[in-house]
Amino acid sequence: MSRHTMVRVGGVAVLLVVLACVPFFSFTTGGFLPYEINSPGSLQVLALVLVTAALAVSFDIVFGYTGLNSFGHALFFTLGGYGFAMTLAHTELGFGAAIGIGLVASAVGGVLVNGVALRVAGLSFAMVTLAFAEVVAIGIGRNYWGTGGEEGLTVPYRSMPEQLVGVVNTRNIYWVALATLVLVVAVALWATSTRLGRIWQAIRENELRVNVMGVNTYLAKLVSASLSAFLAGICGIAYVIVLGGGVPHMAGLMMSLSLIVMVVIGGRGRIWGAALGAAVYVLLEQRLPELASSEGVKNLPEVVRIPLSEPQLLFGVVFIALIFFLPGGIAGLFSQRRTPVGS
Amino acid sequence: MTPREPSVLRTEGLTFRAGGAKIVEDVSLTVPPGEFLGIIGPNGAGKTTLLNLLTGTVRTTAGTVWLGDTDVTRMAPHRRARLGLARTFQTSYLLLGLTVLENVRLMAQTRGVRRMGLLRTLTSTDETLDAAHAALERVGLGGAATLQAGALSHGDRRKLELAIVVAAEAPFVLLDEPMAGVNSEDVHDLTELIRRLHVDTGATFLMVEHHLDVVLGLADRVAVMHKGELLAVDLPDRVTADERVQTAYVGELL
Amino acid sequence: SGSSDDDSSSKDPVKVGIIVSETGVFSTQAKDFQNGFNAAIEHLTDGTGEVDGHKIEVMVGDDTGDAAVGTAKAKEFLGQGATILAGTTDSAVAVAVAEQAVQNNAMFIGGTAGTTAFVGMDKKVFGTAGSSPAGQMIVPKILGDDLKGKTLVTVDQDYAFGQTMAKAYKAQLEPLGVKVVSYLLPVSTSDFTPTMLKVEKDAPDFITTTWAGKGYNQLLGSLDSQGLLDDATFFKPLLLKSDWAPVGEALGDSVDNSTFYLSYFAGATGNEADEALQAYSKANDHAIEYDDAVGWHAGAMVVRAIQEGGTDTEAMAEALQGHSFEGPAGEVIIRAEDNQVTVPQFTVRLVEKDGEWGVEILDEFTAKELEPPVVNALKQ
Amino acid sequence: MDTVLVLAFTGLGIGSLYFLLSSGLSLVFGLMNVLSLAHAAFLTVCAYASWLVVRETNGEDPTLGRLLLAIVLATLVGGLIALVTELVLLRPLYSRDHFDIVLVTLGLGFVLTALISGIWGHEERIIPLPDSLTSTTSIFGAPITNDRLMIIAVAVAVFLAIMLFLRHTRHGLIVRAGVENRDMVRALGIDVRHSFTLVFVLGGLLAGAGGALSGVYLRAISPATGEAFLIFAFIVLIIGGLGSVPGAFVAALGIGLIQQFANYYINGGAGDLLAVMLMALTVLVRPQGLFGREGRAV
Amino acid sequence: MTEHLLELSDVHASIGVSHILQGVSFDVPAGDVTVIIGRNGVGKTTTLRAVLGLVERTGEIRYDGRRIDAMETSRIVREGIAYVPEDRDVFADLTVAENLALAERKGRPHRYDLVHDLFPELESRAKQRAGTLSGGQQQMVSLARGLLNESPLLLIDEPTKGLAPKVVSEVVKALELIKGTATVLMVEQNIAAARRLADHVVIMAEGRVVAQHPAAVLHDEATIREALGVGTTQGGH
Ligand SMILES: Nc1ncnc2c1ncn2[C@@H]1O[C@H](COP(=O)(O)OP(=O)(O)OP(=O)(O)O)[C@@H](O)[C@H]1O
Ligand SMILES: Nc1ncnc2c1ncn2[C@@H]1O[C@H](COP(=O)(O)OP(=O)(O)OP(=O)(O)O)[C@@H](O)[C@H]1O
Ligand SMILES: [Mg+2]
Ligand SMILES: [Mg+2]
Repeated sequence: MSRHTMVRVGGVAVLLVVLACVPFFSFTTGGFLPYEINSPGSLQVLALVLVTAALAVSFDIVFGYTGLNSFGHALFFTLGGYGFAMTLAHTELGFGAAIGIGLVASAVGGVLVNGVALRVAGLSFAMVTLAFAEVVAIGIGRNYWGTGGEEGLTVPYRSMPEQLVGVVNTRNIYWVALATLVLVVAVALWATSTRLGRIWQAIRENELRVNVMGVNTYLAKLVSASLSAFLAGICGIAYVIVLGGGVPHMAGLMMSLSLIVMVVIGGRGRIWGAALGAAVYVLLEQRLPELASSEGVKNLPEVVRIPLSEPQLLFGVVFIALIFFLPGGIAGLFSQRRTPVGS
Repeated sequence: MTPREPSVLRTEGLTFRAGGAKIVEDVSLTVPPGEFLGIIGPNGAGKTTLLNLLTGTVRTTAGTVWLGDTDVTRMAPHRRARLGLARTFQTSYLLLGLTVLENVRLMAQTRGVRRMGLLRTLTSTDETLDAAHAALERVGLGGAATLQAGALSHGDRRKLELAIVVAAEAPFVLLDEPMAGVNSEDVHDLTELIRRLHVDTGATFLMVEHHLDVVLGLADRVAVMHKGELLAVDLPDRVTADERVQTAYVGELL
Repeated sequence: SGSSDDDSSSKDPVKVGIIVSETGVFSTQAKDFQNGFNAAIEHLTDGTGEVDGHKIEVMVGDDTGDAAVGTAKAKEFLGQGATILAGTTDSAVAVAVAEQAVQNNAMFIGGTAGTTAFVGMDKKVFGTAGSSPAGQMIVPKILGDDLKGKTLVTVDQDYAFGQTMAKAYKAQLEPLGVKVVSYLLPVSTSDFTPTMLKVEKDAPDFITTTWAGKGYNQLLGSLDSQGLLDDATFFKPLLLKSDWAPVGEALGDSVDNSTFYLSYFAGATGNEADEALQAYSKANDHAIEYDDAVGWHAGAMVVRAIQEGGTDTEAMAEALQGHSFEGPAGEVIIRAEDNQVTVPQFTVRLVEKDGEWGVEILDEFTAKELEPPVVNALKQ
Repeated sequence: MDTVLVLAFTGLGIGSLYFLLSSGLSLVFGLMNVLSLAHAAFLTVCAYASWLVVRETNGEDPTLGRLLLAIVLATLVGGLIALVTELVLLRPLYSRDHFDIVLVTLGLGFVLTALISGIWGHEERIIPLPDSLTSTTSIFGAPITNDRLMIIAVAVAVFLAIMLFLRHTRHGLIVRAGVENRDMVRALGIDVRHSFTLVFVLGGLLAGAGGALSGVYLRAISPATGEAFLIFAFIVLIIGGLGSVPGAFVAALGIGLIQQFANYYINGGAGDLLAVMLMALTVLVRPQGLFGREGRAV
Repeated sequence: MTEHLLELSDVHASIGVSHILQGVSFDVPAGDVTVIIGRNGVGKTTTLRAVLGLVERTGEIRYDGRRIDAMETSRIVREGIAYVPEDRDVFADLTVAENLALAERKGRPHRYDLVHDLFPELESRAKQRAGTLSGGQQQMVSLARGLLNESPLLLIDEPTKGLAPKVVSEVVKALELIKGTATVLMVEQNIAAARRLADHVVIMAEGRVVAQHPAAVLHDEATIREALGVGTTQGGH
């Protein structure tokens, strides 16, 4: 192992230990998180951050690495989450089976939807995936298929393991979220470092060239998109556990689009960049309203108040600024691996 | 799928039409294993299209393509590539965002890898790496390995195309104007390189090229295309002596 | 939740977490709910904010209309020792927050959310809005006697609330001999013409809708312009005051023979609570809406719960079950069997005076008259 | 017969609206190869602009004249936002990956929509219509509301105008060429910037008209007005063939008709799902869409 | 009329972080053909692109005595410079006719006769999309765009690349015809063609001009071999 790798592995290990120990620390973060860092409120926010980071990482496989502009990633997130929630809410199959069904739903959905959508490329692919995701979002909104409609689908807490119920157990939920992130990142890191991963990257550059090198590019893309969908399904299940139920916004257009924003903010094609982008995004989304409704802000002139009370506005501005001045995202600050070259 | 070593490359009645135009018309061609076949013909004669039909990047309208005993007419490009068909493109077709080395390495790793092999992680001590470096050395791009392919000059891109073919170690090699844009002195070197490749690997070579002296120097036989049809396939000197070739293709030599 | 004996107050404070959509689609309702809530606390504690020595500590959080944010807020407040959570208009958020309360042995008092999920959900979960289907008990009263052979057409949004409503009308009216034809249309419907063609063929005697938000204006407009209201009586619930004018205008001349119903408006009863609410709102420069009463109910329930139960949530909940009290709109009943909260309602006409739209009371119905049957009793 | 006619006209009405909403997208996409994700937000902003005009010019008594003024002004507002967007946000990025431009429009969409809700809130705003638009005209005995007829007429006029623009000016050509190779167009002595700006502004004008007319059609607007149509605009583009304006026209009217008939004869809401299914089918059978050209050159 | 139609002095150019031209200076005498030769990657193409402002450049560039190094590309071209790029750069999505139409510059006669005479293919394929043309046909379109207007200065990058021998000689003949009416600066790898056309030769290496010779040097095998031949295989960057 080279020194460089050792340093990196060591760094990751330390980070993991620190993250795992968060529930044992008790300090405040100066308003970043509500109360002490190990208070249930903070742990809940952190759990959301971790799961969303995992989701962004899963998205980066297809979007950043393979260069496929999927605008409907929320679909697979929803299939996993709702598959899980619906099984618990409508059947007696139990927690384990529900997870299984969620996983199968996202995997099968991933293969089928991408199988169709990959017949077109580029922005058409984006639009087709988006349209498919919208169908599911519409269906959920209209309470088709027992999805609970716009009220969401609460998972009966009696069907959940005791350790995941109640505010006192928020730390367990936090660990579930952390485990999800670790799992997804590990799979993503492994997958992108294989020969197949290298092929995905090559496809992003020039598909025909890769094709005549002897690679079934359709299949390679399908594997990428399906793996990404499957991982999104895992995140969906974790999200439902964290929230205690399926919520319709999981399926919404906003979810898919904000994933793009997260990954681009963090840095396309860099696993930790995607995770970081998502973390920043969710933290702001969760905490900005707090700031906006604080007394100090309420009395500010409108030009300041409106942006603060509409987090989307800030994201939009930051996002545009990043594209202009830091096209590689936050990750681009630390490495030049993907400087785009005009041809 | 069988071939992965030189065998007969054969077409029968190969035809391609698009937009009502006959682009390749009824081409029947047999290339024995290990032969070096030059392909010449006026611009727009259908030479590139013929290569495209062989590699499957264009869909055949009629006719058949065989690699050995295997009918590959309906086979997807990647499957033909796995049978050992490698090619260069007339205008360079590269992975511009990746490094020069990665361009070649991808070819080296794709060759011969079983499906599951795809899940092996890449390491810095990989046999494909040596193969890639060797291929780059061969075309004289050794010093450019870490550059981004997009930063190469036009001529160097042509050489990179060749390096990819070298790394493919393929029994069938199709070259589309490898010398276009290569400076005149390097043309000699590259000609020699191609000659050695052919001799060393014993592969079947098809080369489309407008540098007549290069073609005549390398080819065992030369095929002449004109308006989509195969005019003649013959020994180089006999082809150049042909009246029709003279008027339609060579014209007045500079 | 630690206790501090040396505090100025002799007893433990009670922490109440209010979760509302201060930003997002329902931001106006959030202000109303809070205003009503604060008015009730102030009035019922004589301005002390204390009940029997228990200080009511209110924490307010913005759920932004997002269940994820709402849940995090709920956990935050519960983690801080809140024993009561209250609020919110967005059903998805409300259900998720209620779920958190249940899991953590806290009490939940819902806001304006239209969901029926709270009824019978748990001992400690209460609605306040008298939401559907309880709200629909008024319908047969509007329709009058001798309903045999009459036809009612309902047009609703195809999502959980609309679907519940459609079912409720059928269950309620078909036994009375009314033929109920329900149309459920996508929330995004922008053109009602095809539906109107069908409605015309149904030749209804009555038409109603609970359509809210996008599209209702169009719906009412096409009811009028297709001439459907010439032969049929139209009725519908009224919500925010800002809707009164558009509703009135969209209906054209048909507005005069249409009936509306609502649960509260300023000055509806003139009772003590009504007066107090108006006074408080005036002092705070707040324009009263129907859901100010909802907030008042929540405040009154909190005060009552503490009076009887102190800080013990079991006792608090028990104190509310079977309780009734006088709110700004009249007597509110909390049924013991399923925690169904029923509120009084008014039928009104919309009238325009000097360019302003207001209401004229036709009839009042007490909560007792409007109590729905028990469908989902609490598991004891 | 009446029913069929009414359905056909309402179908054409909504189809025309779909066309107005997607024509700008289609034009900008077809020529500039930019999928403007800010288009929906442009629509919303322009819808609000028309509402403001109506309100400020005393909306109590809506007259056709005022409404038309509102539509015209909103259209201009659309052009203006597009102009500013192109000059400030897009122009510096043409030399970069096309997708970066798509991303910037995504960000802009976020900003504009949030700005609207920040300023005017999430509630619906009503656009009062004059009686002349809400009353009906009898066509072969079927009563058709006049606003539908107006929207259909505008859609046809817009379609013809776009076709004229493409056929009889060089701008379309310049922009198409510029997307492929901007440097080469400049090297032919053409200042591509004007043409790009012009086309994007045209897209903005179309968004403006679309936004104002969707206000007329829906009679009420909210910050979500544009977004609600985005999905249908996409479906129209895919089915019609990306970048083909005639394709968008045919697909938009087709989808509008199919939707109305499905909603009537199958059940309310079936139309939406059917539209998505049609899109999936198109992708499977004819990926380039009805009027799209097969695969761009490699 | 100055003696030199185009003058470059100490021109530097960079692409991204690579400093590619490192002080290029030479003159292009009016009315003559100047040919740039050099190994692959030494910066020949970049030199032409620098003149046109298609790459970031510094230094002094004069056309007909006027500074053009701060001008926008399309302005420079309208001054009367035509460009035939190395990679053909036809607009694949447009038809042949549309490609040519875009090249038409206002206020100048358009020499469709000349172009169609030279490449009859282009007339018969006017409606074909340029992306579907063969490599050589695309080269013809590219050349035709450059020749369409009567431009006083032509910048041509490897015009004969990919053309069949017969067409090469026709192109050379056409350029010989034009020689009387216009000044030409071209990059050419085909030494035979260069010999026929060149009046002056500029030899480049590693981002610099190493020598400027009269055309006769092209017959001097040794110099040519030194300029183009053996040694390091890697171009400068
Ligand atoms: N879609 C099409 N419609 C009409 N003609 C086409 C189409 N596609 C290709 N062609 C024509 O087919 C012919 C064959 O092209 P091809 O690229 O095979 O020629 P080539 O022999 O390689 O020529 P070159 O030496 O110039 O590269 C050309 O004349 C081209 O214009
Ligand atoms: N986009 C780029 N980024 C970085 N370096 C580049 C880029 N494009 C070209 N270069 C470098 O600039 C140098 C000069 O390139 P140029 O194309 O001018 O060479 P040339 O003399 O025309 O070569 P050829 O004969 O191969 O066409 C080359 O070394 C090349 O590697
Ligand atoms: Mg060719
Ligand atoms: Mg060059």
